[in-house]
Amino acid sequence: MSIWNMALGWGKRLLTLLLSVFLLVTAVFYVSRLAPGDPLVAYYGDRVERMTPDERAWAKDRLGLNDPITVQYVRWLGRALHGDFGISYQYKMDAAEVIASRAGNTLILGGAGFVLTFSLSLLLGVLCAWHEDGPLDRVLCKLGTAASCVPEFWLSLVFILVFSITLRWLPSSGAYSIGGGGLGDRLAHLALPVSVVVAGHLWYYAYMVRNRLLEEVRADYVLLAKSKGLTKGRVMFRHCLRNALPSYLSLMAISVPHILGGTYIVETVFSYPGLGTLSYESTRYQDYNLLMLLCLLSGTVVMVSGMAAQFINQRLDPRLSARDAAGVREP
Amino acid sequence: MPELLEVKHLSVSFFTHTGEVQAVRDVSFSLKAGEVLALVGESGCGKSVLCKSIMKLLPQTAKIKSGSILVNGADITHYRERDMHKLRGRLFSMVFQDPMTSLNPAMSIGEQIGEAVRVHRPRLSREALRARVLELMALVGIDRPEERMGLYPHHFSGGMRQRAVLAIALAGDPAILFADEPTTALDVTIQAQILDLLRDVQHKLGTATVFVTHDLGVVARVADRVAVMYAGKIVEIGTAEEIFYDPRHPYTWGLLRALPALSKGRDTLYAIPGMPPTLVNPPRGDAFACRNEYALAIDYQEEPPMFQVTDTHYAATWLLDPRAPEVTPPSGGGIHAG
Amino acid sequence: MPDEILLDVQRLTHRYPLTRTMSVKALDNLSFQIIRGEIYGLVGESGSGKSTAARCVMNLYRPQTGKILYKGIDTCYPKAFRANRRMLQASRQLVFQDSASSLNPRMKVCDIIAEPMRLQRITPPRGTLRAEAEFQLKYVGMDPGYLDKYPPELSGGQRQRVAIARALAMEPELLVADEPIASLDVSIQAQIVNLFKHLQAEHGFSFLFIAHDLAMVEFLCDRVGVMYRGRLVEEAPAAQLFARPLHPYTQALLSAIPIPDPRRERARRPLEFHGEELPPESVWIEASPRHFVLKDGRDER
Amino acid sequence: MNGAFERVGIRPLPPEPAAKPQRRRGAPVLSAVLLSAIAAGCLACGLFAAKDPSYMDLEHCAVPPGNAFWFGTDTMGRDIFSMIWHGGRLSLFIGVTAAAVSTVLGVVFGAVSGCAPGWLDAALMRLTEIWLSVPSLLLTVLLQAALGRASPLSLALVIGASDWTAIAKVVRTEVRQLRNSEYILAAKSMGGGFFYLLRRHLAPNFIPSILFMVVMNVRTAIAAESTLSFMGLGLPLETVTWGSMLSLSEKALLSGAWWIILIPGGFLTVTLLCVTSLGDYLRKSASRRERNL
Repeated sequence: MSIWNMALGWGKRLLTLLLSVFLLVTAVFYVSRLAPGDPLVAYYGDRVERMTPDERAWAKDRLGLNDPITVQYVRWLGRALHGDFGISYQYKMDAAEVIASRAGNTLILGGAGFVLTFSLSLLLGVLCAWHEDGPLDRVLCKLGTAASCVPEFWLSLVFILVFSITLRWLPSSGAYSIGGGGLGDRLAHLALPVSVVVAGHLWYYAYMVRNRLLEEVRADYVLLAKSKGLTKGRVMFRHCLRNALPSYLSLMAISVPHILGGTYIVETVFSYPGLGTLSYESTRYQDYNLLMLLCLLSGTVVMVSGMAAQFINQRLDPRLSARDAAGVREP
Repeated sequence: MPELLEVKHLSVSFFTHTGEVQAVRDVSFSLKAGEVLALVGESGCGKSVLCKSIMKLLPQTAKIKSGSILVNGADITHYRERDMHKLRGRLFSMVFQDPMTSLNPAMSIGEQIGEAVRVHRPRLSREALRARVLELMALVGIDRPEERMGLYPHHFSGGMRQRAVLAIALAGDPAILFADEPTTALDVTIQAQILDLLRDVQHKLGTATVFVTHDLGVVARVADRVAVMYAGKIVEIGTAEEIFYDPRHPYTWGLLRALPALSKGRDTLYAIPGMPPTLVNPPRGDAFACRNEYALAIDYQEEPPMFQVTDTHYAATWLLDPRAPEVTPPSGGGIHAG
Repeated sequence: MPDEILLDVQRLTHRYPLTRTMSVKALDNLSFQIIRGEIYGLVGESGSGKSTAARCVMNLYRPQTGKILYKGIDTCYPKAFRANRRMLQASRQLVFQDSASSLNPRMKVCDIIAEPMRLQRITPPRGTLRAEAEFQLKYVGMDPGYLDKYPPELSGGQRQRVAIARALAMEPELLVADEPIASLDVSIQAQIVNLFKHLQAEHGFSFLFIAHDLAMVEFLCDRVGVMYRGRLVEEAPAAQLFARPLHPYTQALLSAIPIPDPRRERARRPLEFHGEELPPESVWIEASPRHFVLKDGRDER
Repeated sequence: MNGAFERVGIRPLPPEPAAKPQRRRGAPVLSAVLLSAIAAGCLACGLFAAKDPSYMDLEHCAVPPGNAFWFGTDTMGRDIFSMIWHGGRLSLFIGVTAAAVSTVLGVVFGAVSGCAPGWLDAALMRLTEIWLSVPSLLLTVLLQAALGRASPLSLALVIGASDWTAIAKVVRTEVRQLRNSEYILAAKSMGGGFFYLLRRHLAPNFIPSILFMVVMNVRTAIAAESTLSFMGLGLPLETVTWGSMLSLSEKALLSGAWWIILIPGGFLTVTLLCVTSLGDYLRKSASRRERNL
């Protein structure tokens, strides 16, 4: 397969990606306007209730909400293509700016959760696979299944109840104390939300690693590797883990949006000022422009991470790159 | 000549959720340095389990129930994993049935062979390692080894992969090579090449070989001695000549008669009636009795012991008991020399 | 009475696409005929295209070019196939190599055997479908007690018998068996081959037997075609082919089979065949009556 | 002993003792018992939880568990004990209905995609990807908005409609795999049409492998309902479910009324655990059967 062909393949994928994001955005645009509720509330707050019909009409006109949906859509799309995503009704600021001001917090929370989840799950997965069916493996499996059943919001509540209210060890809300505070303060505010994020996802991935490794351990080539005289550790790490790693990495790539998106609930419970609370508010109060931009963002993250996963798989796994060049045998 | 490998009354069982599967039942045999012993039998007779249990490559559900395994006089029956990996590769190594799955698909051939060399000689320099890998690849008849070192298994055909597996098995200069149906998954023409290769290598290096197969033709080509297995037991063991030209066990007669080459011009092929028994509940007495037209009443009661025919030839059938009636083996039951 | 040709395969070519631009040629101008009532063996090593040929004959694959005439009907031509669908589906039956995957693991033996009759809406001659299944099962030498078992509970040989019973329930005129004994043990192989021979003698169906085991082919078949890389390199009556193979590939193939006789076997040196590609200008000639061989066109000149 | 050495030839074997029916290892007995107890309690709640779950006894707000109120009352003075059982009924109903909806959607979508020609299959799979790329909470909110007022049934439909992709993917892969298996080829060559193949051959083979996903979907749906109601995006406060009970927890946190959080949440978690272990068991026994085939 030549470089040209490869470029062609990726170009095609990029095109479908753009198309998918476009479809997604269109669908969300139309569906969100079907929802009952009054976007004016987001902009004018309580004043809306005291408005006369004329004032309402004027206000709607000012926000461009009187035109047919398709006209609104075309206008939005035209502006969006120029990088103008409109203003957030609630914050009365550029939607992009609102998001930019919150994105950092979510990235810190999600990023910390992501790194911890994946390093811990790799560790746990290898540990379980090593002691397959032993007491440690069984206990961990049971514990993990139990932990993955607890709904995130409830776990957050219990954590707050235990660590903030009863023990008073850690703060229960926000990203930092009012009036700033140093790194320690930030970390203290992060501790509970991050542990909920990790607890919610950890076992799913650890179990995946465990099963993937065991699949490799049962493969025939392990017998040959053992009969060479390799130790169990060498077989496990040099052969099994190495073969399981590409699929684990691509799984990591796919789950970027899952873990980032999973912060949604946690952010709301802990009143953590991130994109999660933002998207919760924007759906609740029909803050259309903000909602659209958030959807665009999350759609892009999902699709890009999907592509990254495919890329990782193809580059790291010689079996797959061989399939591309199938038919070429025996030089 | 001292015995290189001695297996005494070995029994191996698998403990599954359907019960205990007695895969190997009271097997004894020995192997001298440099000789080729063929283990013949139908699938499920325990021949492959026997090899893997000697190398301790069986899954955790399998247990050695009784008996002992001696290598160079040392008892390795109760060796743990950490003792075993020092023996594997150097004392004995194995070639597996399916070359398509027995190589790591994500590692280049050169790397896999190199790893096998390095295990036993960790202080080898890079150049020396490379030279040794090339030497091994040339030994097993892989042309242009320099080019092919960096290739992955999927670039290779079945025959080539089996050569690579053989190179890996030979990397540590093992004293014993277990070859578990190494040619079954290959085409006949490739099988012939691999068999010749095995024989050449065996002559060159003097590696004692245990060759597992179900094909008597292959046995005739490679084996010095033959052990016939049925339902987890060795029922007859002897030199190749003795087994082919003077078989004593009715099962061996049946196997030889069932060869289509020997039914030329006949209307029907000879077929051993019935099916092999399950090893969950092996029948009482001789497991082969219910398929054996020469069965004696005692076969259904009591397991036959090994009767000695010559110094090298033993068979487990009551027909060899002095009290048994005289039975003429069926024509085709032994191939007449000449 | 002149031999009636039941199946006439003409210049069949089939490619498997690999990528958009590459493909593998599985069949290359394959032609052969099966006469009513004969057992035709197709042998070759893996990748020679013999299974593809069987599947084309059974209309499971559509060849790119070429014709398959069954009783004079071109079955590759969709219109002709549709017009004769019921006859074609009933009178040609297939037995696969791997009985573990060709029988639905979640169906009982009696349903498996009765399936073709149910599909073709044939009134069973012995009353009920179950009675018919029982008869067929006994016919292939199995106890009726197995009727209510599931395939995973049976041994390989028993499963293959069930597959044969299913095929025979339709009283086929052409039976195609794609490596039916390759996954069985030697002693069971002999049982199944005997069964085939016995059934063929009794029913008189034509039989396309595909195998890589030459010894069994020699025993069972009337005529044998040898395939190499999608082409037929030699075709002759079985006895003649095994006594006097002409094509170097056939010779290599025959000499590669080990003989179960230590003294003779060790003294022997198998022939090798190095013709990687068959020259395209090869010609198909009749070397002796009914014995055809593919000759390198360049030798002739 | 002469008789013993008489030649008798082949004798039929005594019939093998029939295999003993064995107890399946690792059957989740405890989970099954607990789950049936909870389900029975919810169904028969009228019999023993006599108090009206929606009655607000404003004189007894946030009373800790005691003799009068076994599980205490919430901040609005409602009796938690009867809320648990009445609300559980609704939660379970939503879970089961949503799982049924997602199963039907997933199986239809997956089967069509699995049997369709390549281009259609690719298009359908792209569609599921797009579907997946909308954050699930957002998706349910949008769907809910499109359906109009929130009621238990509409919420179940919404949750079901947002959660069918996993089943669709599994069904599609299974169908693709089975489609090339030899017994399908055999049935085809005997003249079996598409619906015959689907009914007799495909469905019996993929049903066991999706059964556990269905059970897991019940779990996801119960969890989703409680999360949505907790966040105020699902059912209103007056409709009692385990989730809506928990939406009062912010006030409860301030007053340290642990029972308002721990008791409904505990029931919810135990139910989810039981459903999960049942699902796990189903998956294990399905894969064990696969290995035995």
